[in-house]
Amino acid sequence: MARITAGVTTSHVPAIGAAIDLGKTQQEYWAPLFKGYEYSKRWIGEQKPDVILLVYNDHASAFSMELMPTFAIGTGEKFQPADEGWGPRPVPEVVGHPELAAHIAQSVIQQDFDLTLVNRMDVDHGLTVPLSLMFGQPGAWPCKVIPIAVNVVLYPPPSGRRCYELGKALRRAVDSFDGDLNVQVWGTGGMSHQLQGPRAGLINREFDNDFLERLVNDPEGLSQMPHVEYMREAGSEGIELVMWLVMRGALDDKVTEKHRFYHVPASNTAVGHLILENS
Amino acid sequence: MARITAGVTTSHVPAIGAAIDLGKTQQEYWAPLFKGYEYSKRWIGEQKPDVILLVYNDHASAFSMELMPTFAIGTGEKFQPADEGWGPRPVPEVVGHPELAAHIAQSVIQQDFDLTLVNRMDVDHGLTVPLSLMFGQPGAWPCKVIPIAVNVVLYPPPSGRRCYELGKALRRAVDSFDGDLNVQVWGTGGMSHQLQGPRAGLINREFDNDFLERLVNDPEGLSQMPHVEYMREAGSEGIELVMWLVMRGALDDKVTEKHRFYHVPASNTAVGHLILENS
Amino acid sequence: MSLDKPYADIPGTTVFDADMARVGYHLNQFCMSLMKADNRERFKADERAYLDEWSMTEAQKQAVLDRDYNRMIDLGGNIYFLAKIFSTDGLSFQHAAATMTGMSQEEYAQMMLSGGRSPEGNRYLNETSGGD
Amino acid sequence: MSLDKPYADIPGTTVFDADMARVGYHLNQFCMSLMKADNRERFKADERAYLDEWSMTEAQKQAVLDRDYNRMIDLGGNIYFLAKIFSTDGLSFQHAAATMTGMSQEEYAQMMLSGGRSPEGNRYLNETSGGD
Ligand SMILES: [Fe+3]
Ligand SMILES: [Fe+3]
Repeated sequence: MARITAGVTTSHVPAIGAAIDLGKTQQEYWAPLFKGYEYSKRWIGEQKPDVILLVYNDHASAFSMELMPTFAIGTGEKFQPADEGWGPRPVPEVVGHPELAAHIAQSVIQQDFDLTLVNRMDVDHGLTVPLSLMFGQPGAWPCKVIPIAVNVVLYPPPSGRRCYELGKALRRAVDSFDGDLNVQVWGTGGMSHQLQGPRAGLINREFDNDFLERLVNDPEGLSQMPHVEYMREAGSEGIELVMWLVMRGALDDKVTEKHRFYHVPASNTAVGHLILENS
Repeated sequence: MARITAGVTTSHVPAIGAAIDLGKTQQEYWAPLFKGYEYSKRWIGEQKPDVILLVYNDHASAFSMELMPTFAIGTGEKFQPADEGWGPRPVPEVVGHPELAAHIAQSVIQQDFDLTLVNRMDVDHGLTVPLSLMFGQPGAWPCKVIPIAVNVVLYPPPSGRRCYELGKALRRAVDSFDGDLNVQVWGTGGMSHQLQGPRAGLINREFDNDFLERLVNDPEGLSQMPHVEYMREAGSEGIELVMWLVMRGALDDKVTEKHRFYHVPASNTAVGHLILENS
Repeated sequence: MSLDKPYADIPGTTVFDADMARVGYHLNQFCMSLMKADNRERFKADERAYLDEWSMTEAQKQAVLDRDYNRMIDLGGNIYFLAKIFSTDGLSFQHAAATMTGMSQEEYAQMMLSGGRSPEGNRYLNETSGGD
Repeated sequence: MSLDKPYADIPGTTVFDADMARVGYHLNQFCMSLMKADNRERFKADERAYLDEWSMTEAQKQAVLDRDYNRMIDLGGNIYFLAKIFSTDGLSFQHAAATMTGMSQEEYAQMMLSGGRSPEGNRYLNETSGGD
């Protein structure tokens, strides 16, 4: 039986990827941030997940205004790192799990989620930076990854509630898969950041820490938060936090918090990170 | 206030398009079919809709296994007839209504439908044949058209129930649009047909006529029908009939039936056609 | 793998589900390429050479060369994709459908004019009459 | 038209909704083209000529030439699309963000090191402090 054993949330700031790729992780600016992931690397080395359902948003890399899906699932065999304007990140290709992905797609569509299935797409920093943070710089990623892309670029994204419910649907889908797989769900993006306009640089520590707390212990209540509150309190790009609710919905109502980390700043962004285990 | 005044359902068999394009509508084989649309042409000439929400499925024209959305809405300004392998049909380009389409997309996503927005796509016989049947061969289509593409090619399509609920969501979206627009919703595809394998040519008159009757007078009950019943009873491609439920969901619970037509065969397919008005 | 397939007992019918889509991916993408006039010309000029540009299995290529639509469907082809092949050939859906039933196009057309294939005896594998 | 915009009262913030996406369509598609190295080279070699290949408004083209990101956003650009421009320039998100605030990159970087811009006074238009 496939089972979801744990969830991870983390910001996916592109500058973090650049710091890793350029060997800057021990520099004064970056060291405190990477220190927050030392436990995480040990933890995942022990957990050895077979597959990660990696919930992220594409940042106008695979999808443009030609075509913008609300929820897309990668059912292909491989996904290449995207060229976002400075060449692709020097990281391994992402190997999918087509059987599990197709099973999830079928199950989740039958649970009334209107997925878009994608066999060919490149994956940008939203997906590759969390892999780098958790796994470092291996020659190949140590597990399979199913990309689940959520639109948060074009307003309106799916609601927090919808994301939370998608997590629950993913859980049911994985539970009904025959293979013996250790599956994790990751929710990425956030925390508070605004990358545009005169209000750029907004950081809301209080909001972020409250969000971390409620995500662990009051996800039902948190899932009711309207979009405008994310944008007003956590910056226009803080809306990415809805994706963390997909992760949370896929876990048990009560979870064990293994790790929590919060750091400001990484470039323009507040970095938040959680590791939660099902009992 | 924009309002949905009427709904139309019709099969969208490619051979019907070819018969129109090649001037064969008065031939013995085709004349009985086109006779069934004579009332419809007069009716729509009087109705003069401003916009049609045209629910159809793409037949591996705009979408392939590279990317397959469950529900896609065309928010672009124009859509060209697709080249399906014998050159594009000689019909006018389709002019969209970007403002209304964007409004619908925003509203319907906020009603928990996970739409894919598409600005650039070609539209195939699924969309253009119904226009030809209703409007004949004008130099330009007399109204705007918002394409709403439903996946029925890759199993599983959205359920009949989900389609019916999408219709209701479309209704709420149109009702909340400020412009003064006469909007129709069309559901296309079907009726019974199977285009593949040793069972090709299946036609189920009894199923089809029951479907017509229940679509008018028992849509709630009809919306519960599982996919396998469509495929078993109406042929593997009979599954297209789920799209008719989108149209029905967008109308009042009680409607006035203005026209009903049923004909076998058009090539491999049973042709069904309804015109329903809100009171 | 554990995909629920309630449609597996419908006779003479292959449902294009995720499993079939995976098997047929390159075959179906080849079909999509025939939506461009240039590609149709290149295919018609040398079918084998054009097919060799695609990572299809030899069996899939041979089925295309043979215009064996049932076989293409067994190998993951979906009829809406495969339609690009018979459209390139200038042939109709009815022609292709007829070849899949083992009937001549005339016999098949006559069956359709007479109201089509009856669902009686054609709903479940174990009740199949074997033909129409 | 009757799109509900509960976010319209957030200061210094343009939400990329359907209205903005329509205005900025060609600007954003131009940005997407910079994901290919060849196109970046052509753009760098002659920015004006490259921009003229796109059906953008003159104002949009000028805003790109000026690297005026606030103006590009006013004209329908979205920051994730616009990122392809400053990436092509070899510049960072932090550089671009700084230019939009009217601060030098040093001042902006220092603000971020000190914990970022406070939400106090920056939640609603009518309470805006005007700077950070
Ligand atoms: Fe992001
Ligand atoms: Fe169809």
